Amino acid sequence: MVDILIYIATALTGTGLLLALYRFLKGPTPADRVVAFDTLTLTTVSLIVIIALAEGRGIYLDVAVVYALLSFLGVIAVARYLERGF
Amino acid sequence: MSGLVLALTVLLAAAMIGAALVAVIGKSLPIAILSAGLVSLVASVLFLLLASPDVAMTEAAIGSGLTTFLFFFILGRMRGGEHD
Amino acid sequence: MIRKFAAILLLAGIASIFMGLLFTYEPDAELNTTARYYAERTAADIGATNIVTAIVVTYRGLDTLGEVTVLFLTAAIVGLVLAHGRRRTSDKRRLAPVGELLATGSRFLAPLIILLGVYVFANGHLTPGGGFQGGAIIASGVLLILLADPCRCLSHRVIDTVESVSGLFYVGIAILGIVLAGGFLDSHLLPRGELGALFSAGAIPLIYALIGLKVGAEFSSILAHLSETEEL
Amino acid sequence: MAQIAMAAGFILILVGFYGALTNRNILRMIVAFTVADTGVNIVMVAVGYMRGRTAPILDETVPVADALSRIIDPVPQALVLTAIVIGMGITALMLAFAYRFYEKKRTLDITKCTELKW
Repeated sequence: MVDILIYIATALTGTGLLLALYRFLKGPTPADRVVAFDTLTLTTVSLIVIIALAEGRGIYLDVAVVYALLSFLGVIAVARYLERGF
Repeated sequence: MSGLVLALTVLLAAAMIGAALVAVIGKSLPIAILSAGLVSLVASVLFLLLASPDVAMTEAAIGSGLTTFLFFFILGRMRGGEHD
Repeated sequence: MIRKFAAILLLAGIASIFMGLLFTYEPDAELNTTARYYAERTAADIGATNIVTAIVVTYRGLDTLGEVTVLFLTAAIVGLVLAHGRRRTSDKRRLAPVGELLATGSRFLAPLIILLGVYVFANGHLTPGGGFQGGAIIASGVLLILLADPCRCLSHRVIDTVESVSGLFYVGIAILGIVLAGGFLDSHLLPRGELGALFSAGAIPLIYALIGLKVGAEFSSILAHLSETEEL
Repeated sequence: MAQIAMAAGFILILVGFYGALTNRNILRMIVAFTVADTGVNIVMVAVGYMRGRTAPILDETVPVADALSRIIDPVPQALVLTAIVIGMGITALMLAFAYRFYEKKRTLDITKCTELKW
């Protein structure tokens, strides 16, 4: 049962990764790509959690915590650059 | 589970190579920098799949956070230079 | 055009070497001798559950000391390169104002990020993470503070003091290891403790905390130097 | 699986070298170098991976007694840890030099740097 759930979750997350990647590669404006990047970081956090669940190692979750708390920094950097800040 | 891990590895490797190609031959410099950040991002998940959480955490904190940031800092200081 | 052709020719040569490496690669079925030593002896000898930490801090501690030194040199050279020719005339740079969201959010998030950094290097011997990761996370927190208020000049004196004091203590503990324990950077300075407890693994938590502070201060100093440059 | 990751790492190294060799903008060369850096790290971690084993961290799922048969080689991981941190330092250094170059020349084009050419 849990196995099936993990398979479904991985399929969904992988689809999300591919869709966001398509937008990142194609996206006409920089804003599109930045939003796609943000979506990709969030998808990555859920992928890390799924891997921790599939491998049965709870300690992998630390990596997800670090990502969840730091991932927005890159987006802020681009946003400040685009509005001619710094 | 091994089929799942294999499929995930192939997906991540393809995503990483695509992002690397954009980083190297893309037209716009900010997008290239962002793609390099994306390479680090995907690479850290790959490190986790390769059973090395220490390296994954380092790559998460340094590769995709601080390095991307340093590039945009410098790029913001040199407006106009990115078209050379 | 010739340039591109030459580059592709060179890369084809490198690629052929890589192909040879890739197709003759056979993964080991067993741990090699060094890894077996580490896997068998770490829990009993060092008392750390994270074997990578045991290698980085104790078994190959001298390498880590060298690495921290290289990082210090990098920070110093960045400061030297960027400080040259800096003008102090335009104190108030014209900048786009920081939004309300970023200003308030950073005041809320920066302490949390720094706390996470401390958690990561305090638990370096038990969970993934350690001094280098914790230091990078602390530097990210400093970065958020810098971003929210670009006109604020971070105090270089505080950063330099933290950096030198933690470096001095690191070398001091390493030399104490010669006197009180088995050798330079030996972690048996403090009692080994119970496997898996927060205060265990001898001096490893202490050394990793000092490394974390030092690395965080070095990264922060690089960031502060870069943020004080002027727009060209 | 280790082979796939290793192949991806090798391709990243090649892509990074290609970018560093053909681009003329310094910042683009630095970006290409970071890509190649990531590739090297992936190859090194993939060398240490072993099939069916898990991370070298002991806890209730990997007790001390069967650590020998359950964990992967920890030495490459310790090396890569070092390599990533130093890589970030080198990137910062290259960026600082790029800044100075732009301050002097007002351009990022490497072919405009002709002092030592003859």
